[in-house]
This record gives sequence, C-alpha cells and structure tokens, in this order.
Amino acid sequence: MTLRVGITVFPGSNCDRDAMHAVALTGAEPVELWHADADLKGVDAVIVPGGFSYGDYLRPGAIARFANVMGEVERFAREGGPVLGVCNGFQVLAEAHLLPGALLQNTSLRFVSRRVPCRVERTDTPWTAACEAGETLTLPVAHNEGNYFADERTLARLEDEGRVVLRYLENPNGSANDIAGVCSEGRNVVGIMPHPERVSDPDLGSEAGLKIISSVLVGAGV
Amino acid sequence: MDELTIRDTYTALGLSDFEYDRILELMGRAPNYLELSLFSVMWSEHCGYKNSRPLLGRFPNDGERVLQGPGENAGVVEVGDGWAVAFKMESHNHPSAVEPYEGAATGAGGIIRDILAMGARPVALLDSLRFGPTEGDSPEASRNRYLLREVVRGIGGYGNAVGVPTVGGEVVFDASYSGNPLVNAMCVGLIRVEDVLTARATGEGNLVVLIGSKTGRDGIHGATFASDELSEESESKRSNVQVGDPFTEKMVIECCLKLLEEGLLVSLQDLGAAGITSSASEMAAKGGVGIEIETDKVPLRESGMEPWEVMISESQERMLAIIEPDKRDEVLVLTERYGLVGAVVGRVADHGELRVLHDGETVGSVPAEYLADAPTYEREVVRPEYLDELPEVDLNKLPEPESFNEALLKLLASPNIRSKHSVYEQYDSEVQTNTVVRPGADAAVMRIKGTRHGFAVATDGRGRHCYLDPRGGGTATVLEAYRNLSCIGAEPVAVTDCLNFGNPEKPDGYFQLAECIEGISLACEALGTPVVSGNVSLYNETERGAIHPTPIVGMVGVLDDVSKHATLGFKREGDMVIVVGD
Amino acid sequence: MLKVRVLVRPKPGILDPQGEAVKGALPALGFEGVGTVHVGRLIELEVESERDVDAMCRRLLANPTTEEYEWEVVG
Amino acid sequence: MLKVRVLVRPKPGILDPQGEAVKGALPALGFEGVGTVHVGRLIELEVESERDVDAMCRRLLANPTTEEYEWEVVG
Ligand SMILES: Nc1ncnc2c1ncn2[C@@H]1O[C@H](COP(=O)(O)OP(=O)(O)O)[C@@H](O)[C@H]1O
Repeated sequence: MTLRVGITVFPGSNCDRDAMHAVALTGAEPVELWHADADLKGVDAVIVPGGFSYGDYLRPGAIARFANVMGEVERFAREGGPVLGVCNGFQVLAEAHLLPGALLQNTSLRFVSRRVPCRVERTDTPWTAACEAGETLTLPVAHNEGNYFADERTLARLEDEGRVVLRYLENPNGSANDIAGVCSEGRNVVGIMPHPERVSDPDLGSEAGLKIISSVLVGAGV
Repeated sequence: MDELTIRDTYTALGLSDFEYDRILELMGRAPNYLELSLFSVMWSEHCGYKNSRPLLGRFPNDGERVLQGPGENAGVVEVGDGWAVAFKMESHNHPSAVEPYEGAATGAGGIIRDILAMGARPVALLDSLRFGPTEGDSPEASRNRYLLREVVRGIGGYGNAVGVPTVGGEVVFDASYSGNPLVNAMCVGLIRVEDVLTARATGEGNLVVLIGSKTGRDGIHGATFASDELSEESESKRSNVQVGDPFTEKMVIECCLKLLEEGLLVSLQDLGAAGITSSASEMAAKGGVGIEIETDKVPLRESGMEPWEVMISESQERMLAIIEPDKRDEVLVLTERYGLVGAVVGRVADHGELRVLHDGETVGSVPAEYLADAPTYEREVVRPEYLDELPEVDLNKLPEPESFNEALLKLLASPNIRSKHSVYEQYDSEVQTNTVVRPGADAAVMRIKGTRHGFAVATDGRGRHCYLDPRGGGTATVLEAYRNLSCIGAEPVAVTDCLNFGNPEKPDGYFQLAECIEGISLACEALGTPVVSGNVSLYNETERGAIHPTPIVGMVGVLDDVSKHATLGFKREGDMVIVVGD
Repeated sequence: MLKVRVLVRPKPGILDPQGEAVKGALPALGFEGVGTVHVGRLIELEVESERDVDAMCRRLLANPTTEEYEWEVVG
Repeated sequence: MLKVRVLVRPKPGILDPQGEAVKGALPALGFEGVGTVHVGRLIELEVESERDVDAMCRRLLANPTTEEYEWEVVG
C-alpha cells in the first residue's frame, strides 16, 4: 500500500511543490489539498508547508487558518491523524490552536536564512520516528517570524510532557528554550520551523530532512 | 491651448522641442493630452533607449544555444534535454534612491514578470548592489547604511515571499554611489524549448485581458522620472513610487503558468514602466496590428482616474494577455481561482493604432509603431580629459607594509572584500529546492529537476576599473564573470547586462557608455558568450557628479552533469595548491 | 457604515523587539529622554454594525496568546 | 513622562495589500458587510515633552513616502 500524504496549498504557499517532491522521494504519494476545498481526499497524513500564505499579512498564518481546508485538517488532527507544519505551516497550526504558543518576529528583526544544527529531542511522534533520539540534524531555516513564544506555564508543561520535539543547538531567532519544534498533547501534530524538505534530496547534498519526512511511513508500518 | 501652454505641457512631460516637432510631423496634427502622455512615456530614455539604442547594436547576439536574443522580455538559451533558461537583468536605481524598500522590492517583482512573460517559471534571482561608503558617523554614511539595510530588506521581502530563491549577487561600496545607489536585479526562469513565448499581438478580434492587481495612480510618469537626474526636486516627486505586493505576484505567476499549460494564451506581456501603454503598443507594433483599450473596463483601485492615468499607471503585479475570444470564460475562471483581477480590457484590431476608448468614445489614437520607435540620438564619442589627468601609479613605488599579517587582516575586513553573509542570510536561497551551490561561492549552481543538467549564474561589475579605463573595464567585467562560472565547473554560454551610467548628454558619460559597450562586446566575441538581453539606466548623477560607469554583467553557464561542480575552500590537509594562468 | 478603529499591542511582558529597536534608534537621531516604546498594529475598518467587531478582534485581528486589543467607533 | 500614541497608516491611494487580505478573509469567517479595511501601525511611547514627537514621526516612525501619521498625548 502506498501511503498518501496531503500537502495543503494556500494562496502564497511556496514550499508546497518542494514538499511534494520530498514526499515522492520517500515513496509515498503526494496529494495536493487546495485551500478552498474542504476535502482531505482520504489522505493518511497532512503536511502544511512553508511559504507566505496570504502574504503573511496581518500575522503569519492568521488568515490561512480559516481556509476551508483547515476545518478538515483540524478534524483530522483531533482524530489523531499525523499532521506536520513546516515554517509557515507551523505558524498556521499555532494560529489554529492545534499547537500551543506563537511564533514572534525574530529578535534580530531580520529574515534569517541559514543552516542550523538541531537536536532531535523526541522520537515518539509520527514525524520523528525514523530519527534517533538525541541525534543532530543540520537543517535550513528561512523565516522572519520563527521566535517561539509560550507563557512560562505552557513552556514548563511542554518540557515536562516531552513535547519539545526539535531544539536548536544554535538559536537563530530568539526562540524560548531554543525550541525549533513542538508537538500536540496527542503527539500527532508537529510543528517545526526548519525545512526538512530542502535537505531531502541526495542531489542537493544532504538527506538529513528525509528522516523527518519519511518518519510517517515508519509509524504507518510502511 | 496656446503655444506657450503647449510647450509647458510637453516640457513638463519630459519631451524636447525636437521631439514635439517630430510628433507633429508623424501625426500630421496636434496630439491631445492623452496622446502626448503616451509619447512622453514611450519616448522616455527608460522605454525608448533614445541614447543607447544605436550603441547597443554593437553587442554580439548570436550563438548556437541562443533561442531568443535581445528584443523580447528576456533572452533565452538552450541548456539541454529540451530545457532552456530565460534571463534578464534590470535596474531600479532611481526608485531605490527615493524609497529603498519598495524600490528594491518592485525591482525584483518587475524582473520576475519579465521572465514570466517568456512563459518561463522564475527559478532564481540575483541582486547586484552599489552603495556609498557606510562606515563612520557622517550623515552621508548613515544615509548609505539606511539605503543598504532597506534595499536588502526590500529584495528579501519580495523574493522570499514570492518564492523565488535569491542565489547570488554582489555588494560594492564606493563614494561615487553616495546618494545614487545601484539596485540591479536579475532573474532566471526555466522553460521547455518548445514553449518559449513572444510578446506579439496577433489575430484581429482576439481579446486583451488584464491579469493581476487593480490599477491605481502608482508611478504615474515614473518612466519619465527614471530618466531624470536625481535632485532636490525629485524628492517632491515621491508619490511616484510604487508599492509591491509579492503575495499577488505569486498568484500572478501560478495563474499565468497555469493559463499557458492549458494552452489558453496567444501572447503574454508584463506591465512595467509605462504600464498598459508600453505593453499594448509593443505587442501591437511587433505583431503589426492595432490594439484598442477601453479604459473604463480596467478595474481600478481609486475612483476618478482619467483615461491617460489608467493608460500610464505603473501599478505592479499586472500582466497583459492576448487570448482567443472563445477562451474568455476559461481564462476568467482561472484568474478568479487564483484570486486575481481578470478583465477583458480591449481587443486586437487591424488599424495598427494604439487606440484608447472610454465609455465607447475614442479619446486618443496613435499608430503603435510611432510609439515603439522613439527618436534616437547619436553623439560624437569624445575622449574625456579626466582620463589624461589620472595620476600615474607605479605599484613598485608603493611602500611595503610593516606587517603583512596586519595588512591582510585589514584587507579582509574591508567592506568590499569581507563576507557578504549578513546580506545573503536575509535571502531565502533554497526555496524550490533546486539550489545546488548557495551564496558564498563564485557562482550559484542550480539543478534542473528530473535531469542531470544544471546551470550556473553569477553577476559582476567593476565600476572603478571602468572609470579608469572604460573599454578595458568593460572587457574585464565579462572576463570576471566568465572566470566565476569556469571555476565552478560550468561552461559559460550567454550574457545579460545592465548598463548603469551617468548623463549620456555629457561627453564623458557618452564616451564611457560607448567604450564600455565596446569592451564588453570584444570580450563576448572572444569568449563566444553573446549578449541576449539587457537594460540601460542612464542619468545616474547627483549634484556631486556621475557615478562610476558601472556595466553589470550577468552570465549564465551550463553543466551537463550538475553533480560535477567545484566549490570554494581547501578540502583536505596535504592537497596541493596550484595557480593557473599568469 | 461605521468606522471602527482597532488597536492591537503586545501583551505586557511579551518581548517587543520592534519597540526595542525604535527606542534604540531614537537617541542616534538626537531624540533623548524616551521611555518605553511599544509597536503594535492599527486596523481601521468600515462595518455595518458594531455587533461583530469584538469577535473579529478575538478570532482574527489579534492573537490572544501574545496580543491584547481595544476598539472604538470613530465615525 | 507623557504617554503618546502614534497611529501610522498607508497614505490614501497607496496600495495596502494587508488591508485587502484582511478584507478578503472576513467573509470566510462569517463576517459580512465589511467595507474598506486598512492596516497600519500603532506606536506607543513615553516622552519627556511633546516637543519632538512630530519630528520623530516624520523621521523614524512613519515613512513619509507611503504613510501618513497622527499622534496624541494619551496620559
Ligand atoms: N547582494 C547579494 N545577494 C546575494 N548574494 C550575494 C550578494 N552579494 C554577495 N553575494 C554572494 O556572496 C558571495 C561572494 O560575493 P563576492 O564577494 O562578490 O564574490 P567574488 O568577489 O568572488 O565574485 C557570492 O556567492 C555572491 O553571490
């Protein structure tokens, strides 16, 4: 059976095609999920990709979360379906309250595009199952609002419950506790700022990110 | 209008007495204000290349791989496996001097649409930048820092959001650019050989469709403005500057590529300087047909716009397409799907004129070929005196530094040599996942998904060299780009350029322009790298004088196997270091 | 139509790097003696009734995790 | 210290893509009947005197090319 991974496309998404390419490299089938259609086309997992949905106007992710497709993504997530938000996708999931916290502007007040070493903190999520706990992945970040914020209580809770999934070893944006990615209480929804799809193709020199993209196949026993 | 007011009017529009007389002669009657506006924007230096066209003919344009040379929105060269790249460079110097963020952003947006107009998907951006010195506490240095910061933010703000990676460029500091920064953006697009489009209107009765944003009073007379010297007065013309919307541009890209994929377009053209006027008249002139535009059908952002304002508005993120009448509904369904304005605003006619209608009445009509054929000025090339007054420098007489280590560190820390990572880290250089070699190397290397092929691209410019020796500097600029590509393992194939110069009406400026073009041409001929597209930015002068003559060359090379490329940096201890060449 | 003005600002205690940057830039321009600075968002909209305005703010215009808002009818 | 509130908004006629995007989003949330929407900036600062505020607005807080501003002392 081929696993089918849906990739949402909002107006202004710009990593949707990259995510599809990476998903195809894992052997899964990428399925485009158009923002205006409240239809997940029966996919087994969903990736909300990076980009500038609705131009990032107002706040990144603020408008995209109300797109028709997001109602279905929320339902899918509540039912335990694996959902990965990458960069703008993380922002969308946070705005939709599928993940705690918010992504504020980088403390440098600048867009930051570089490779950052990150430590995989947890492998008990559908999007890190193929990684080794504690391993370092060098992943590209490219964002203006990646500075993870949550109030003290929420942060303490995230740490206690082991919900910090990915942590920067060199903090590029001022994130609280060097957080690069978190998961939901049910652990099925994961949001990360780095772009695994950009380091998933041997032709581009690194496959560090393929571990993340392909993890969902492990969980599904494919 | 009496004679004096007429003269005031055309002078205010930037037309000379000679040009006005020429218009009278061509038209055989006095033009009305709208018609005069059409001439004024189309005959500006920016659109009409009045001072440079005769000189540009010198560039070699042909080559085995060339599918499209100059004259279209971008040049196109074949890469292999049925793939081609379209590329062009363009300046946005004046807008960036006045409003650096939006000036740079709309510069990136404009060049992306040029590539799109060829039918290509934009896959890489480069930015070649020049600023005055940024070190120190002087107001000038602080202004230059502000320009640097905002220009870089503007390029990133647009390129990052629109999803085209910025993969290379340059930043150079020199006093001659103080108050007149150079912002040149280059875009490369990928296209199948058989899909290359031309901006040519054909088929009487075909429809003209405007796609993208609503039209506002943005940049009215911006093209004329771009051809003025910067002065106190231009500060007051600030309302000319347009605001970019990369979000809409992204939708314009996806929508137009979809329309092409579905075979719904006859022709496509971007709306740049001079807006609908330039796009429509160029498409009509090239196709040997006429175009009628109904200004009341153009969706407006502001109420009460006059027909002439609609015709020359430079509102960003708009494209003009020619379609067959029976494709109308399909086209409009798609523009709607992408959340864009899609409006039938005119039709192709057989009368050869650019005719403007409002509420059914003709409010102006000019033969398109007149608009597309601005008068050109050829001047005498006179060697400037400054070249003879340059101090002779004997390198052997320079004192040796006391400490070579210190001298080396000082050199490495100097603004023009030190790492530019603080600039390119603000650019997304990897979106689209084709970037094989990212910024920080001699050239960027891009792969073509699904093939082993790739291409490499670099920009170079040598303003000071061109000032001291215009011809030699022009040649050296091409050679530098050629070396950058060679070093990375690519076979250089073609060139785009942006000619940034001072006032060509002054003998020094004209000489520099002519000689740099000669130098570039000599190098391109010797190396077999034809010039397939380019852009000219003249009148780069402030009260303090002209910038250094700064032709920027963007060169593209091909790699048959993209995995076989070299990167910078010593790899292993014990490896040998070899110097090649003189 | 009613004209409504919405002010959105970072919640107290939330890091406001933009505000800090503005505060940091002012002395260099010769403006001394500036205390705290905060940067937020201004949204001005025309609505038919004020009934929905609060819901718009809560659901879209402000992010309750990091921002607070106030609004008033101004015309 | 005086508390000053500065409102910065796009000049009339200047493209306001943020405002357009918000306007476009509201119906999907079930809020109909919204007219124009404009998004700008709110800056709140403490100053010792109001003397310099206008100059601050002109030189730093607003971009005179594309934006207009107003300010008032609020406390
Ligand atoms: N404005 C810029 N935008 C993007 N990349 C840049 C820019 N300026 C410099 N770079 C990148 O930094 C690297 C070094 O640039 P430069 O010092 O001009 O190289 P070189 O002197 O080797 O030609 C190159 O990879 C170049 O593409």
